[in-house]
Formats: sequence, structure tokens, C-alpha cells
Amino acid sequence: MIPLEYFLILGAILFAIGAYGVATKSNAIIVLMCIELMLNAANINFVAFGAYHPDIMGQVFVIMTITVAAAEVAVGIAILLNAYKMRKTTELDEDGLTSMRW
Amino acid sequence: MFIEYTWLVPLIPMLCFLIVGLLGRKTPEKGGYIAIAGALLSFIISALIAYEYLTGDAYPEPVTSQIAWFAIGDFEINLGYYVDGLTCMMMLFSSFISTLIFIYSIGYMHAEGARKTRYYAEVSLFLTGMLGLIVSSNFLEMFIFWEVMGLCSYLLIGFWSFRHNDGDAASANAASAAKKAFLVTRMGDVCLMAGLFILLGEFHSLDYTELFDPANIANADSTMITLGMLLVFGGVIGKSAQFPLHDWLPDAMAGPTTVSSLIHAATMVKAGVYLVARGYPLFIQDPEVMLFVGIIGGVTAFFAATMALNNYNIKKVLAFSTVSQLGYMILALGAGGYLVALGMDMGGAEGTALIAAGTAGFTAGCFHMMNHAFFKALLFMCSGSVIHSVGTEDMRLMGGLGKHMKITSITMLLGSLSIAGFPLFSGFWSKDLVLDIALEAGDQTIWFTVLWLLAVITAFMTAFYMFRMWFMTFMGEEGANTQHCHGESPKTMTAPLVILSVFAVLSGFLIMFGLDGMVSFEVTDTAFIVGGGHAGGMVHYFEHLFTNPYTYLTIVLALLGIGIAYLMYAKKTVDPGRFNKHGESGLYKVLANRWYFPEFYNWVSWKFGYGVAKGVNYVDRQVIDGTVNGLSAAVVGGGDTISKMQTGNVHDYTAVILLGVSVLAALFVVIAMILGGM
Amino acid sequence: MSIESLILPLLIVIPLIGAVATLFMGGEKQKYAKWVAGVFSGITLIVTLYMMYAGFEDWTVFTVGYDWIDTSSVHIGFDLMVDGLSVLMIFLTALLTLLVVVFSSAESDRANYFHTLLMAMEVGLMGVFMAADYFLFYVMWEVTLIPMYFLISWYGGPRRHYAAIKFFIYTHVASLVMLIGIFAMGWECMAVTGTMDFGFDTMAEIMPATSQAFQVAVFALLFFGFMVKMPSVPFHTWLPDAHVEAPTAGSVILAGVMLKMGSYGIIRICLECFPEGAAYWQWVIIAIGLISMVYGAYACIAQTDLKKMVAFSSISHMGMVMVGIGCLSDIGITFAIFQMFAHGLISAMLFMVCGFTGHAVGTREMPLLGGLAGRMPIYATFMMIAFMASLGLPGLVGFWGEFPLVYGFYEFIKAEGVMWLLVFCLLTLMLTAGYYIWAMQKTLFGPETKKIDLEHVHDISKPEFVALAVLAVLVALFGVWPDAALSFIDPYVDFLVGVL
Amino acid sequence: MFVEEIFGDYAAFAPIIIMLISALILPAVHFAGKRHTVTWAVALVFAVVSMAVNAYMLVDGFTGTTLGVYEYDAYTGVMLLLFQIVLFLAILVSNASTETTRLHVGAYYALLTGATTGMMFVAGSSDLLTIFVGVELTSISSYALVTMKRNDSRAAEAGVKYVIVGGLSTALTIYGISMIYGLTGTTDIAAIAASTAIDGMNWILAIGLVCMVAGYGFKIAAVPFHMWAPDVYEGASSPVSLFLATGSKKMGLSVFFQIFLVLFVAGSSLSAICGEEVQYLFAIIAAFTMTVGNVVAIAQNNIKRMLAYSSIAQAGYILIVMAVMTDYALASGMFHMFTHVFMKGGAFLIVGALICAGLGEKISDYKGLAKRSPFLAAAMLLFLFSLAGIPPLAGFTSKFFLFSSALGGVDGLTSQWVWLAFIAILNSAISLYYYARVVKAMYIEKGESTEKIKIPAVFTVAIVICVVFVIVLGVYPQLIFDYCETAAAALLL
Repeated sequence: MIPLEYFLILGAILFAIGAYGVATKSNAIIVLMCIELMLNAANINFVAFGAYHPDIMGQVFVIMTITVAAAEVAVGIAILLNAYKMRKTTELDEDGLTSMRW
Repeated sequence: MFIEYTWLVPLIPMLCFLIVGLLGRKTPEKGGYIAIAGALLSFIISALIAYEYLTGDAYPEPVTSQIAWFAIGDFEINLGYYVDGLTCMMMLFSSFISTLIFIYSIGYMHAEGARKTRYYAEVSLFLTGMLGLIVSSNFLEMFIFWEVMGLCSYLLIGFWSFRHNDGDAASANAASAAKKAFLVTRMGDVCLMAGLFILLGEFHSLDYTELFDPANIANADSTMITLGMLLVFGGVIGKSAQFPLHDWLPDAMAGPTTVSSLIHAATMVKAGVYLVARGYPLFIQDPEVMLFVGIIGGVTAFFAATMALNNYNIKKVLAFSTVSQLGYMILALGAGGYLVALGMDMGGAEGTALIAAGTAGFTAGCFHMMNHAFFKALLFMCSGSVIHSVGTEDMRLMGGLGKHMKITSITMLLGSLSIAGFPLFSGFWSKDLVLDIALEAGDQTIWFTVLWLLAVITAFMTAFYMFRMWFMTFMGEEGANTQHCHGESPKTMTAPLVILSVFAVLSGFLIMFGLDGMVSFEVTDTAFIVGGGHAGGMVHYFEHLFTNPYTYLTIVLALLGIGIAYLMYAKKTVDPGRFNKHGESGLYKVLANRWYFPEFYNWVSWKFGYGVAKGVNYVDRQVIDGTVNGLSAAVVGGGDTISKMQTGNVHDYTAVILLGVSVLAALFVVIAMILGGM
Repeated sequence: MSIESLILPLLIVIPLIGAVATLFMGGEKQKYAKWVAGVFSGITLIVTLYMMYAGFEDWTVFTVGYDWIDTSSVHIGFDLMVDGLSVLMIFLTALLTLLVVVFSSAESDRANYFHTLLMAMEVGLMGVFMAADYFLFYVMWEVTLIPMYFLISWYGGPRRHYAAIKFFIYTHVASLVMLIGIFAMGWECMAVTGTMDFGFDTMAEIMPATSQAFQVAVFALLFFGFMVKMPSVPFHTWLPDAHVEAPTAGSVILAGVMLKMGSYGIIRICLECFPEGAAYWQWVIIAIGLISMVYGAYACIAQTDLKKMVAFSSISHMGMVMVGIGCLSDIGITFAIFQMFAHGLISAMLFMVCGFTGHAVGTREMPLLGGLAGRMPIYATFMMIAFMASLGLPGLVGFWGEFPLVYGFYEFIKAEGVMWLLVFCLLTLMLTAGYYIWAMQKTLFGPETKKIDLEHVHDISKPEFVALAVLAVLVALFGVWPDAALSFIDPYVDFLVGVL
Repeated sequence: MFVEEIFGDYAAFAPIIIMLISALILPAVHFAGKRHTVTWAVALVFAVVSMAVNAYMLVDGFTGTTLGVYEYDAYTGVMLLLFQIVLFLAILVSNASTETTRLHVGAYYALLTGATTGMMFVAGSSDLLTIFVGVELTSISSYALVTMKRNDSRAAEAGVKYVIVGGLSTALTIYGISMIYGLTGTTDIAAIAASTAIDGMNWILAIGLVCMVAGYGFKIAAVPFHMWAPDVYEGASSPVSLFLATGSKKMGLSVFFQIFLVLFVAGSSLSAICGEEVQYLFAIIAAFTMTVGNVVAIAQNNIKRMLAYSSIAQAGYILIVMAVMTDYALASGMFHMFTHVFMKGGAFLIVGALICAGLGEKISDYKGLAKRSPFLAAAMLLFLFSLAGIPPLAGFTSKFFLFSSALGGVDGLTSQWVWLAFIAILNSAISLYYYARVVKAMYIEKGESTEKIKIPAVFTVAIVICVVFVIVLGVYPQLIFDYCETAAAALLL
């Protein structure tokens, strides 16, 4: 059996990659995708834990998470489209969507 | 019968004050007559009281009665009156002289118009203070009237502190003189207050009857009494213008001359002397205190006289003379008290003898106080008459006035002779008694011999400066302002002069007709008794003084002083400039600058008053308020700074969140480690 | 329901009605606002006087209490009471509010709001002095802040915004610290009785029995709150600013009554509830008092603005109150209370006079003034009475706040063997005389000033005269008859000394 | 009881069912009628009905469980009431507001109602899973709501920021939950609390807890997860800002209560392991949250941003509950949430009303407001002073309870959190400064215009409701505080 730690490390790596992306990427779509990565990192944890504890809850949680993620991305993309319509940009950088500050 | 109504004595002037103050504008002479009536009524009642008391059965036991006023903790404070020989004497001459001066004011203040209301109201209030002080039955009550007088003195010195007829400079001068008078005496008052704290702490009462009970005194802590009485004497120094707080009195001459005459010569400044006399039973508990009192008195007498020598302001000469004479009184009380105190310490027959000798000092001091009241009031009123007539106070601008103002010149001559100690004039008797007691105390300690010497020199100086003044004013060629002289003053002014001059000449003889018994001081095992002593009688005093060789010394010195003054200022055969390098000598300058006391006062008040205040204000604005403002600026600035972290860039938000998570996780673990959970 | 139990609520409700009534008197009607305010504050004063007369023997008849917030863990009551300590303060509040309305009758800028604020302030002040529940006490305490904030920032001088906000936040911080103390008391009460009962009577029973550490800590918290209000050095700097900028009415109430809230709180709460704490902090109290006295007096000397000088003199005088309280003795506390009362009357006069100076002459800067006595004799007379009373001239009320109080202090330091401390008191008395006399010389006397135009300067108007005259009479009356006030104070202090 | 009669076994679910129905039919209603006023009225009616049902259940003391996942007790009832009040206020003014969308009216109300449904769902949950789902329902609805604003590109930007930060926080939450799940093998909160599977502090537990704190901390805008809040509140329309600041934030707090209070309540096995550590963690977060919120608010010129920071600070105050962890604290925290709804909600309502009337969002635009609209100025004054904690307004009373809880332990006085109380009161004083700035602008400074301001009538109604409650809760806190106490007891049992 594969040790639990491996799954956890994989999850952690995925989580870290996602977090890095969220914090650095200037394209909003990529940021949304990075968030998906992070969610999936959690999913891996759940599945792994669910398997090691003989418990169904982990998998249920994963299903829920996937659903939520889908909804979030759907809304997120819609919002981005809206922003693009309004601002003609989806860049998150200085010259992009940073009009509200201080 | 009358004595139960002693409280009326101060109350009547009080009512006059209220009536004049509120309604005076509408009455004839703007309230002047009301004030006079009040003073006269007080005098009459005083006379009746005195007569009843002195002839009554109780005499010489003090008659006192009081009502509960309020309580300080467990200590009852009372309001009441206290009548004994000293009270009677003070009451009589105060109200009498006041009446005369009020009458004089009708003439003197004639031109003041609407302001007269204020004048009469304030002098009435002053009279309340003086008479209240005299009849008070406890120290606190006395202190209240003491301060009321201080207030009136302040107000009246500053009577012309705005819209002075002589212009702005004179207004400013009056305002600053008033301020100085109040503050300098306040310094003494604060000491007096501290003294009262100590007495209250020791005796748990401030009633004279309690405080003067030997049994109570024996129970109290003698060191505290010493300290207390020294502090009380601080009040005397302020009020009676003793060295080193004497300097306000010459400045106080900025007020109307009537005020100088009444308050700053005849009555208020006597309050200090009165306080020493009143507090005699406590003062004599410690010889050192009395020695201190004597030294202050003697030094004051000498110093003040020196300053009078070369002053050209007629009123200031008189002011210095007043200070000097007050010094005499204090010296007498101090010297006498010193002997009494020593005697009480010593005990036995020798002690009794010392006590008997010492009590003469009490009598001498009180006696001189009364005589001085008459002749100094007279002198001031005469000077007022002169000023009224020539419109200046500078003696160099006078001269030759004798022809124009006969009554004034003669009455003033009588007054001058009296104060100079010309034989048989009132000042002669009392001054020689003072010198006598000082010399006697000199047997016990060298201090009093020195003081006696100073006093004798002072007697010479007194004669000199008084006649310098008289000659400069009334004799010699006519000065610049003599030409503008209006002639003799009106009747309302000259009549009081004449009456007072009679008293100034003759009041000395009162001591031969029982006054010495009335203001005697006796020490028994169970009580200290004022009044009721053995009256020496005429023969005793003639014998006593004229068999004393030192009496002749003073007479010679006085005549010498008069003679020199005559040569210098009347005949002008001797040029005073020869002795002072025409005003260039060091001593002359020192005297002209009043021994630099005003400068010293200024220096002290600037350094320790305004200087510290500036510092405090700096600390307040910069340090304390600066901290407060700095803190608030820091918060506002911090807000600005932190808000700049809100860059609007969502990357920064996410970065901060991720950083926050890491930091919190670490923090969490650290806390766990600290708390020992890990 | 007896008439007695109505009195105290009435004292809050009447001014409240006045406040609401004037609030809605905008526009044309605002010139009648002063009459409304005058009538309502007048009625309040009458009710107060009746209460003083009727309750002299037994104050407890007036005590009323209603449950206000009563949950499983908290009990808060709408409790009102009055006793010898508070009755004088209530009297001051009622009196000064009326006089201020009279004095300020010329106010025409948004007159209705002006009077609303005054009446609202009266509500708060009455509440503070009558509250018998800590929650209510604190509520009322804070309620007084808002009208004062608006009074300063609407009707004040040129730097009014700064002064108002400084006053507001400064005193708010202090009261919040006090609030923490109240919380601590509440929880201690919880530990003993199982509920947080914020009633004065409950607390007064429980608190003296608590541990010394607790008393020391909570005393400090409460004391800080009160001290800032008094105010004591070094937490006083809000006061001069507030006074300088406040309109006359605001200054009068601020100095006359609001500062007393601090000392009232110290006596009512700190001393009654924490005798051990008081004993622990005694020297600190005295030190703060002495420093305030001397510091305030010195600061006065350096001021050029009349009002600022008087403000600092308030600090000095309240320092004296603090010293009196610090003695923890019968005499000290009795006359500290008396001094509070006396200072209330005197400072009201002082600020009226100084405020009038600014109004009439156009400046309060002493270097610009001079010789006003000639042009404005009545004003000068009142100023002199006020100054003399404040510097402690015997025969006026100020003296009885000073002499016996310092004597009480003397007794204390004599017992402790540090008599030299008396020097500070004496120095203060000296300095007090100094700055007042100096100020009078600068403003009233001397040559008439040429630096400002005195052409159109008038003496005081009739309403102003009435307000000042009433105060002057009271200053003199209580000066010659201090027992009139002392007879209220004495029984209370007897009780308090029993607690200590 | 009629609720049980109608809803049967689903009685505990009754208010939610009504809300769900509303959320589902609203787009249809709008599609059918094309009249936004009708849609608005329907939404409002459903909100009121739901609120009435809930109020009835609460007063009646109803308790019950539906489907084993949703438990209705006093706590749930009180929180539901809170959310419903928020919803009611938000819907009430949405139609009249000129900021809200006119294109997707049906969707707008459906989202509002749906978000509220999510909150209500959370309030009755006792499982991390259901809580997670409820929170996400609210979050995703809010992302959309923020962008639904007329003619303002700031809304679009706000939406982007919100969705990204929200997504990140979702990820953090779920990651944290996974850790906890991994350690204990369950997602039921009570079971986790009682779980004996954890034998001491370890990194996994720490990361799990901190990630959950961070994830839900985003909802309540706790420092350092607060940075989205000012931007979003500024960008969103005023009714939505109101909804987020008073509703969504309260849900976050409710989640904190339901998860962490229950996990670490005295006696649970978790509390033995790291109870005190968590308390300190929350105390530090609370201190930072209130301080940063207040201090930065001083620097704001836009009133919406200022109110946003003030909301952050208020959340910081309520976090005191999490540090102290007593039921008295919980009760007072809940009470403060209620008063906060009215005072902060009222303030946002006034801002919204003034935007409708053509006023700007800058504080300087408020100059002379007292002259132009005495009513609005007075109401704003009340709300701001209430927020600052000036008696006798609601904000003071609730702060009185809340701050006092910091000094109380389970059995009387404790000095552990006195420092927190001090920080809280200092912040309270700082807050006075920026509230007073607005007051000064309204009352003391002179504005350029003196024209009278007219606002839509419903705004007036809504503001009056808030004013009434701000005063009533100030002088008669028991109206709600009693329920809060019961609720706190119900949650912490």
C-alpha cells in the first residue's frame, strides 16, 4: 500500500503550485485555474484520508468540492467576461484591475 | 448693656458699605455722609462699650461671647467678639481717626465726582475689616477681617489705577503699586495661614480663650507653637511692612492721601502690631521668637529711616517714616516679650522681676501704636492738604508754603515735633519708653543693645528727615508749584487737622491717666491678663524718664537732627550735596534706590514666578500636549501608511493571505511551544 | 406612587422635554427657544430646591429603582438616588444651566440647537449625579460628552474643531478605561452573587470585602477615568484647549459642573467601594493633587489668554480637591466636596466674565487689554469678585474650600511627618493670588488700552448682569455662611469615613 | 404548532424551504411579468413570510432536526432571524436604488435570497461538509451580486477581486478541513471535538486549524484576510454592500462560533490539546483586526471604504468572543452582531439613499448635509455614534456586553484577556475620530449646495427601521439579548 504521506506530499505540492500561481500570475483565467489546482490538492487529501480511514465521508466531500469548484469557475468566468466587457482587460496588474485602492 | 452689642461695631460700617455700594450714587456727596455717619456711630458705640467695660465688674477679664459658625472636622469655628483693654484702645482710636479722615475726605475727594461712591464704599468696607479684626474672638475670624482689609487696601491703592487725572503713567503706577501691595502682604498672609494651621492642629480651636489658657498651652507641643508663632509673625511682617517685606508700603502711596493716612499709617498697618500684642501669650512662650521679633522690628526701624533721608516725595518720606515707627512698636513688643519669656523660663523671684520689667514693653508698644496713629494720621492729612493745594508730591517743587497755608503748616509742625520726639509731645513719651525697654532687654542679650543703638540712631534720623520735609515744604524760597497754590484747604479738611493735632500733641499724657493700666500685660499662673494693670501715674513717668540719662541723649539727638535739617533746608547754610557728592555717592544711590529692594523683588518674582511659569508652559505645550498630539499624529500617520499597503492589486491581497496563513501557523506553533503543548 | 419618588425622574425628564421641545423650534420660532429652555431649566431648579428642602433629613425617600436589563447573567437597574454628596452637584447643575440660559440669551445663531444642547447636557449631568447603577452612571457620563462636543464645535472659537475632537476623544478614552474597571467590578460581583449586578448598593456591599490586589487594580482603572475628567496633570491638556474654544455657556458648564464629575466619581465610587485601594494609592493621589495644584498655578502665570488662564486655574483648584480627597480624612473630604461646590460657583462666574470679555472687547489676550475698569465698571466689579473669590479671599466661598482643606492636609502630613509638603500648598495660594492680581492689573487697571478699538464697547447687558449677580450673591452667601453647604456634606462624609 | 403541521418532518427546515422556493421562482416571476416592482414585491413577501415563520418558531422555542443534518434550535433561530433581517433590508431598498441592476432583476433577487439560504443553511449545520456547502452557496451568489451593478466598471473589478480571493479562501478552507478530517476521520464537529484520535499538538493539526481560520476569516474580513473587503464594498451597489457587510460577515462569524467554539469549548478533548493556543491565536487576530480596521479607516476619504474598514474593526470586536470562549461572551457577540446589522446597515442605507439622490461617496460630499436633509444627517449621526459606542445607543450597549465579556472567565473575574479589552477600548476611541470626521462634515462644515435632498420613500422606511432598532436595542437590549443568551446556551450546551 502506498504510504499516506505520499498523497499528502503530492497534495501539498499541488497546493503550493496553485498558491504560487494565484499570487503571481497576472492573467485572471490562469489564476482561476490555479485555484482549481489548490482545490484539487484538498481533494487528493480527502480521497487519501477517506481511503485510509475506512470512511465514505472523504469521497462525499470530494464530490461536493468538485461541484462547488465547477460553480465557482462558472461564476468566475462570467465575472471575468463582464470585467472584460467593462474594462477591456482581464489583467490583474497595476494597469489592469487596480482602480480601487488605499 | 452696650457690650453685648459689640458686634455692631464692625457691622455698622458693613451696612454702610452695602448701602453706599448699592445706592450711594443717588445720595448727597455720593455716600460720603453715610460713611461718616457709620464711622461716627461706630466710634460712639465703641466709646460706650469701652466705658462700660472699663468701669464694669468684669474688667480686666476679657468679655467674650460667640456663636457657633461651622465645624472643621471636630473643631468648632465660632463667630464672636472679644473685648479687653487692648480691644478698647484699638477700637477707639481706629474709629475716631476714621471718622475724622472720612470728614476730611469730603474736602479732599471733592473733585472725584461719581467715583466717590466707590471710595466711600471701599473705605467703609475697610473700616469693617479694621474694627472686625479688633473685636474678633478667634484667629480665624480675625484672619478674615485681616484679608478684607488687605482687599480694601488693594482697591484703594488702586483707586486711581485707571483714568488717573495725571494721565496714563500715573494709572499704571497705581495699578502696579496695588498689585505689589496685595502680593507682598499675601506672602505674609500665607505664612499667617500656615501658622493658624499649626495652632489649630495644636489647640483644636482658634478661640482666643482657648489659645490663651496656660493649661492648654502647657499641653501643646512647644516646638510647634514656636514654629506656628514664627509663621504668624510672617503675617505681621507682611501686613505691618516689616523688613524684608516693607517695600510695598512706599509704593502704596500711589493711592489717595486720605487712604495713605487712614490705612497705611493710622490703622491697617497697625494690624500686624495688634496681632503680636494679641498673640502675646503665645509669642512669649519662646524667647527666641521674641528675639526674632525684636530684631525684625529694630532692623526695620533703622532701614526705613535711612531710606527716608533723601527722598523727595513728601508722601514717601512719611511712608518710610511709618515703616520705621512700626519697627519701633515691634521692637518694643519683641524686647518686652523677650524679657517676659526669659522670666517665665527662669521662674522664681528673678523671673518674676523680669516678667514685670518685660510687660512694660507691651505697654510701650501699644502706647506708641496709638500715639503714632494720631500723629501720623495728622502728618499724612497735612501732606494731603499740601498736595491738594499745590498739585504735586515732589518737595523740590514746594517750599515757602508756610505763608499760604497757615493751619496746615502749624498742624504739621506739631505732628513733626511729636514724631521727632520733642519733649512733652506725644511721640516723646512713647518713643522713650520703647528705647527704655530695648535697653533693658539689652541686659540679657547683646542683640538688644545693638538694636537699642540702632533705635537711637533712628530717633536722630527721624528728627532730621521729618524736619527736612517740613522745612523743604513750608520754609525757604517758593518752589515751582507754590505759585499755583490755591491757598489754605477747605474747612472740612482743616477742621480734622486741628482736632488731630490736639491729640497728636497731648495723647502722650494719656499714659499718665491710666492708659498704661488699660494696655498692661500680666502673667499669672492661670491666665494672661491684658489690662487692669497698675497705672503708673504722672509722677512715675516724669520721674522714670527724666531721671534716665539716655532720655537726654535722645532729646539731644532729636534737637540735633532738627538743627541740621534747619541749617540744610531752611537757612541753607550747609549744602547737603557736600555729604553725598551731589547725589553721586554710593550710599546715596543705595538709599535712593531703597537698598535695591524693588529690584530684588522683581528679580525674585521674575526668576521664581514668571521664569518657572515659562518653563511649565513650555513643558505643557511641547512635552505633555506634544505627546498627546504626537500620539494622535502617529495613529493617523499609521493609518495612512497601512492604507498604502492596500495597493488594489489582487496579487498583493492573495500574497498577504498566504503570508498570513504561514505566519499564523508559525505563530500558533510558537504559542503552543510557549504554553508547553508541543 | 408618592411624590418623592417622582422627584428624581422628573429632574431628568423635565430637561429632556426641554431639549426635545427646543430641538423642533427651528426657523422663525427659534427666538423663543431661550424662553422654553429658561422655563424648563427654571422648573428643574425649583424641583431641585424643593428636593433639597424636603429631603434634608432623609435622602432615601427619593430613591427610585426600576429593573432595566435583567437577564440571567446581568442585572442593570434604572436606579436613581440622591444624598449629601450629590445634592450639591445637582443644585449646581440646575442653577448653572438656568444661569447660562439667561446669560446667553443674546445667542442668535441657531439658537434652538444651542438650547437643545444645553438642556441635553443638563439631562446627562443630572443623570451622572443621580445614577445609582454603574451602567446608568456610565451612560449618563458619556451622554454629557456629545452636547459639549457640539457646543464647542458649533459655537466655539477659531480652533474649535481641534479642541472639540480633542476633548471628545481624550475624555472618551478615559471613560473607557473606567469602563474596564466597571467590568471588573461586575465580574467580581458575578463571582460572589452569581449575577453581574451593577447597582451601587450591591457593589458598595461587595467591593470593600474584595482582595487588596483587586481593589488596587480596579481603583487605578476607575481613578484614571475620573482623573482625566477632573482633570489632573499630566492628563489635563484637553481642558485649556476646550475652554479657550468653547462658547461661554459651554465653558461655564464644563468648568462648573463637568469637572466635578471626576471628583464626584472618585468619592462616590473609588472611595466608597475600594477603601483598601484608596489607602494603597493615597500618596499617588496626593502627589497628583499637589502637582496639579502647583503646575496649574504656574501655568496660569504664563498664559496671555484670560480664559486659558482661568482654565489652568481650574486645574489648580481641582488639584486641591484631589489633595483633600487624598487625605482620606473627615476634614479633607468634607472640604474637598465643599471646594467642588465652591469652585462650581466661582468658575462659572470666572468663565462668564472672561467669556464676556471676548464678546464685548473682541479679544481675551491680556497684553492687548488694559484699563477696562473705567469703561466697564460693572463688569470690572464682577471680575474682581470672581477673581477674589477664586484666589481664596476670606468672606467669599473660595476661602472655605481652601483654608480647611489645606488644614486637613496639614493634619495628615503632620501625622506622617512630612510637614514640608505644606510648602506646595502655600506656594499655590501665593501663586494663585499672583496670577489673578496680575491679570486684573493687566486688564482692568492701568492706562486704557490703545491696541484695540474700545469705541463701541458696552458694559454688561441686563441678562448677563442678572446671571452674574445671582452667582456673586451666592459666592458671598456661602462665604459668610458655609454651613449652608456643609450641613449637606457632613452627614455624608460621616458615612464615608465609616467606610474608609 | 402550524409549522409542523405544514412542513411535517421538515419543520426545522421551514424557513429555508420558503427561501428556496422564493429563490427558485423569482427568475420565473420576473420572466413572466417583466416588471421589476412585482419581482421585488414577491421577493419581499417571501422574505417577510420566512422571517415571520422563523420568528414564530424562535419565540415558540421550537427545536428539531431534519434529515439528521440540519438542527433547528435557539441558536439557529437567532442567526436565521439576523440573516432574514439583513435580507429584508437589502431587498427593501433594492428596487428603489439606482445602483442595482435593471437587466437581471429576477436573478438579482434570486441570488440575494439564495445567498441568504446558504447562510441559513450554515446556521443549522453541525457538520463541516454542510457548513462548507452553505458557505459556498452564499459566496458564489455574492460574487455574482457584487458585479450586478448598473453602469459602474468598479463593480466588475470588485467582482474579479472578490472571486479570486474568495476562491483562494475556499481552497484554504477545504485544505484545512481535509487535514482535520485526516486526523479524526470525521467531519462532524461534535465528533471531532470529542475525538480521541489526536494525541497532541502536531503540524497537521496546526495547519488544518489555521487554514480553516484563514478560509473563514476571509468571510469575516479578519486581518490579514481583509483586503478584499474595502474594494468590494466600494465597488458593489449599496444594498449589496449592506448585505455583505452585515449578512455575509455574520455568517462567517457564525461559522467560527459553530466550528471553533464548539470544538474548543471547555471540556472537549481538543480543548485539552490546544484550546488555549487557539484562544491566543484568535486574540491576536482580533487585536490586529480591530486595530488595522480602525487605524486604516482614519485614512479613508470614501465613505463606503470607511464603513468597510469600520466593519473590519467591528468583526475584530466580535472576535473577542473567540478569544474568551464563554457563553456570556457568545451571547454578547451575537447581540453585537444584531446591533451591528442595524447601525452598519443603516449607515450603508444612508449612503445608498444619498447616491440615489445624486450625492457622491466622498466624505467631503457630505458637507452641510445637516442643512440639506436633517433627517438623514441625524440618522447618520445616530448610526455613527452607535458604531463608536456612545450611549445610550445600541452600539454602546452591545459593546458594553462584549467588552465586559473579555474580563470574565467561566467563574467570575479573570485577567487573562484584560489586554484585549484595553486594545478594544483604545480602538473604540480611535474609531470616534473618523466617525466624528463624518459628523463634522455633516453638521459643522458648510457645503457648496444647500438644496434639499429627496430620497426614495422605501429608503426612508428602511432607515427609520434601523433608527428605531438602534435606539430600542440601546435602551432595551433585553428585546434580543435574552434570546442571545438562550442561543449561546443552546450552541455550547
